[in-house]
Amino acid sequence: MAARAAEELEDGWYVNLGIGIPTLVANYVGDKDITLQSENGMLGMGPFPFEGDEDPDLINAGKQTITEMDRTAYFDSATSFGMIRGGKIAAAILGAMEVDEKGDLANWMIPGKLVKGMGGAMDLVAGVGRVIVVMDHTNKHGDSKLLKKCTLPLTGKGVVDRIITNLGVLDVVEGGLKIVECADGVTEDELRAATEATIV
Amino acid sequence: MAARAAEELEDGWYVNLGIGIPTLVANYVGDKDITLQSENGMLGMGPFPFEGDEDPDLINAGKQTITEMDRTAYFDSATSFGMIRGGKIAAAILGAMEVDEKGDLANWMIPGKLVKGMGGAMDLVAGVGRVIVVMDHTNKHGDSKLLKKCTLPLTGKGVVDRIITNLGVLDVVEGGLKIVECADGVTEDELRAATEATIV
Amino acid sequence: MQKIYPTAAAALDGFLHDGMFIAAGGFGLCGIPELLLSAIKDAGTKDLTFASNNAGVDDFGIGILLQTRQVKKMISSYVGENAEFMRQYLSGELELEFNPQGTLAERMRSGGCGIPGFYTKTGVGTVIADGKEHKDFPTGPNGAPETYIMEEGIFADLAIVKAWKADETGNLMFRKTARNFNPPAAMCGKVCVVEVEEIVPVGSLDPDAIHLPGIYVHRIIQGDHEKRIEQRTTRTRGAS
Amino acid sequence: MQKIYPTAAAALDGFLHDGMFIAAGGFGLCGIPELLLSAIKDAGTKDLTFASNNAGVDDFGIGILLQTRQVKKMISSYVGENAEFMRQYLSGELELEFNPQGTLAERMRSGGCGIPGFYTKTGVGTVIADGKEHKDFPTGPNGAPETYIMEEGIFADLAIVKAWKADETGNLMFRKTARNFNPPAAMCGKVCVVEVEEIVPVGSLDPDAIHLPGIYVHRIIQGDHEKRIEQRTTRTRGAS
Repeated sequence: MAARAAEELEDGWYVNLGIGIPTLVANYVGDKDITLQSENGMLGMGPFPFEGDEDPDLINAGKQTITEMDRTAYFDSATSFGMIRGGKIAAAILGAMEVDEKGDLANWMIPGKLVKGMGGAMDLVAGVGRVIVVMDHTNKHGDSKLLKKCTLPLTGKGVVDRIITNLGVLDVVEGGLKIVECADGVTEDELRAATEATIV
Repeated sequence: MAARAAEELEDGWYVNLGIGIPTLVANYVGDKDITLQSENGMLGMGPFPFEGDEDPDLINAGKQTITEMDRTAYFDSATSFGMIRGGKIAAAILGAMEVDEKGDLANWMIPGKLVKGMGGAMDLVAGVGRVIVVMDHTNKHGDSKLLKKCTLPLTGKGVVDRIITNLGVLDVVEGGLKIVECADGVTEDELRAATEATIV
Repeated sequence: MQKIYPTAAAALDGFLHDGMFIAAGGFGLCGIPELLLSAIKDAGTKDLTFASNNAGVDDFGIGILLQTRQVKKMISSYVGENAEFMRQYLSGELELEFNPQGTLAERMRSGGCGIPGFYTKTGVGTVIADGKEHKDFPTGPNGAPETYIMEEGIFADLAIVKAWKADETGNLMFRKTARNFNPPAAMCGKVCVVEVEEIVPVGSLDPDAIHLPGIYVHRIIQGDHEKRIEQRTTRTRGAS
Repeated sequence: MQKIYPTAAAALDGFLHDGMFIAAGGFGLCGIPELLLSAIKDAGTKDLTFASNNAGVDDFGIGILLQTRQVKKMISSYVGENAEFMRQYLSGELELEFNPQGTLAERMRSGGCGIPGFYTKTGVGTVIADGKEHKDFPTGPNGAPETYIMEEGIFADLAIVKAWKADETGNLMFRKTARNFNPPAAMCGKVCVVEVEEIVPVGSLDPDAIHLPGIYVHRIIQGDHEKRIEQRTTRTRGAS
C-alpha cells in the first residue's frame, strides 16, 4: 500500500505523511523531488538519525528523533498550520478507521475508548490540496471500513479524495466511490463485495 | 512639546513615534531605556546614518534612511502590526488635526483635499497601550483643535489618552478633558479659553 | 530595564495566582519550559488552566503539575502519553478541551495579535464545530460558498516559553523543531517568562535572525535543561 | 523540480492575464519587486488589481504600470508619493481601496493561511468600518464587551516578491526592513514569483534562519536591483 501511495506523489510536491503506514511512503518516492513536512514546524524532514546522533530539539510530529536535510527550513506551529490551512501542502497521506462514500473521514476517536486527541489531523484534512487515505479495506472482523456513512466521530466532512487499501484504489466522486484499480490478484467483484459504500 | 512628551515614556517601554514633532521625542528620552518601533518591521530604530552609509534596505515608516542598534530585530509587516494590534507597544506618540472630548482622533484626511491614506495610524491608535497626541492647541486661524466633537473623518474613536499641546497637558476622562498641567507662562484660564472641548 | 532573573522562582514571582490561565510552549517534550514548570510546582499555584499542545508525561513537563493536582483544565490537541492525566480526566477531576493543533496555534497567535476571533475550515462538520458560529465565505471554485467556523483568540495571564538563546533585551532564537508553539504562546501572554540555554550580550544576535523580538519577553532565566527525548528512533550506521 | 528561471519575463510566463489580482511586497520603494513589475509592464497585462501597501513613485515601482494605464484598482494604505496616481484617482480612472496598514498585512497573511475572515479593532468607528460586520468580544477589563469589525483574507492570483537570497528550493532570506510586506504577500498568492539578489546552492542557508520556506515560492529569478532610496536622510559625521 505504501508503494502504491507513493505513486500518487508528483515531482516538486510538498507532502505531509501521517503516522503508521503513511510514514513508509517516504521509502518509495524514488527519484521524485518530494519535500516532507513535519507539522510541528519543519519542511525537509530527513530519516532517523544514526545511533548517538539523536537531537532532542529535532523531532517529527510523532515525537520521533529525525534528521534535517540540505533544504530544511524550520518555523513555528502557527506558521506550520498556516501553510496547511492555506492549501500550500499538495497532499497528505493519512491512515483512517472509517471513510464513507461522501468522503467523510474518521480517524481520531472511538467513543467509550481512551481519547488521545486529534493532534493535527483535522487541520490537515481540512487544509491540504489532496487527502489520500491508506488503510486496510476491512477491519479484523472482516467488516468494510469503506462505509455508506461513518459511524465514528468525524475528523473531517467531505475531505477524502482517494482511498488506497490492500484491495485496490478508489476515488470519492459524485454519488459514491469509483474504482480506480484493483490490487494485484483482486477481482472487481471481490473489491465490491468488501465495500459497503456505494460504488458508482 | 517633544521634551514634555518624552517625560511620558517609562524605562523599558517599547514605543512608536509618529512623523513630525513626535519624531523629535527620541532626542529627549535621556537615560531611559526606550526601544523605538518602526512599523514597517523593526524594533530598535537608530538615528539617521552618516552620509555615505545610507542603506536602501533600512528605512523607517516615513521612508527615511535610518540605522540599526545592538538590540535591533527585524520582522515582517504582519508580525509588526500583530504586536501593535496586540497591545505590546506601550505607547504611541502621534500628531493630530483634531481631538475631541471623547478621545476621538482625526489625523488622516481632510475631505476635498488630497487623501494620501491612513498608513498605520488607525492600527496604532486602536492597538497600542497608550495614545499620546502632540499638537498645537489651535490652528492657524486661532480655532481650538481640542473639540467637543471631531469634524474630520476619524482615525479612531475614543482612543486618545493624553494630549500635549503648546498650552498644556490634558487627559481624556469621563465627561471631557481634564487639565493635567499648563505650559510655562500659560494660565489655566488661557488654556480653557483656547479649548472648545468640555473641561472637567 | 533588567529582564534577567537569577532563578525560575524569582522570574515567576508576582506573576502567579490560583485559577490563572497559562499558555505554554513546546511540542511533546521538545522545547518545553521545563524549569518554569518545575518552579510552578514548587510555588504550589492551584486551579491552573493550561493552553499547551500536550500534557507532558507522568514525571516531566506539565505531567508534574498533574501529580500535584495543580491543574484544573487543559486546552490541548493531544494528551496521549500521560497515565495520571487519563486517570484524572476519566474520573472527572480534570477538564479537557480538545483543540485541533493548528487551531490551537492560531488561537494563541491571534490573541497575541489582538484578534479575538477568526474563521477556519478546520473542524467543520465535526464535534469541534458544535456550538460555534458558522459562516460561509466565497472561497470555493468560481466564488462558490464554503463553510467556516469561528475560533476565538487565546488571551493568557502568563506565557511560559523555552528558547535556545536570548540577548539581554529578550530577543530570542529557537533551535530546530524546538521552536514549535513557543512563539505563539509567548505572544498570547499578558506577561511572558522565558527560560533559555544561553543568555548572550546584546548585539550578539543577527537582527535578521531573531525569531521573536524582545518586546514579547518580560523576564528571562538561564538554566540547565534535561531536554528529554520521548521517542528515540535511530537507524544503524551503514544503513541507507 | 526546477524553480529557477532565466528572466523575469520567463518566470511570469503563463501566470499573467488581464483583470488579474496581484499581491506585491515592499514598503515605499524598499524591498519592492522592481524587476517583476518591469516585466509586467513589458507584458502589457491590463486591468490589474494590486494589493500593495504603496503605489511606488511616477517612474519606479507600481508607478510604471500607472503610466501605462495597466492598473484598474489599488488596495493600499498610503499612496502619497505618486502624481500620476493622484491624477488617475481624482479623474475616476483608477479605483482605490484604502486599508489600514496592519489590516492589509493581516489580510494577506490570513488569505495565505486559509483564514477568510478575522476580527480587528482597527478602524472601528471610522469610514473603514462602514458596511463591515461588527461583533462584540469580551476582551475589555473584567470581560467587558469591546467592538470589532470583520476584515477578509486576501486571496491573490499571483504574488510578486523581492527577497535578498534564495536557495535553489526557494527558501528565502530578506534583509533588514526590506522584509516588510514580502512574506505576507508571498503567502496569499495562488502562485508566487520571487526576485532575489543572489541564488545560493541548497544547503547554504541556515535552516533556523530562513524567513520564508520554499513551499511558498514557485519561481525565482536573480537580477540586478536599483534599490532606489525614497528619502535620503543622514547626519553629519562627528554629530551625535
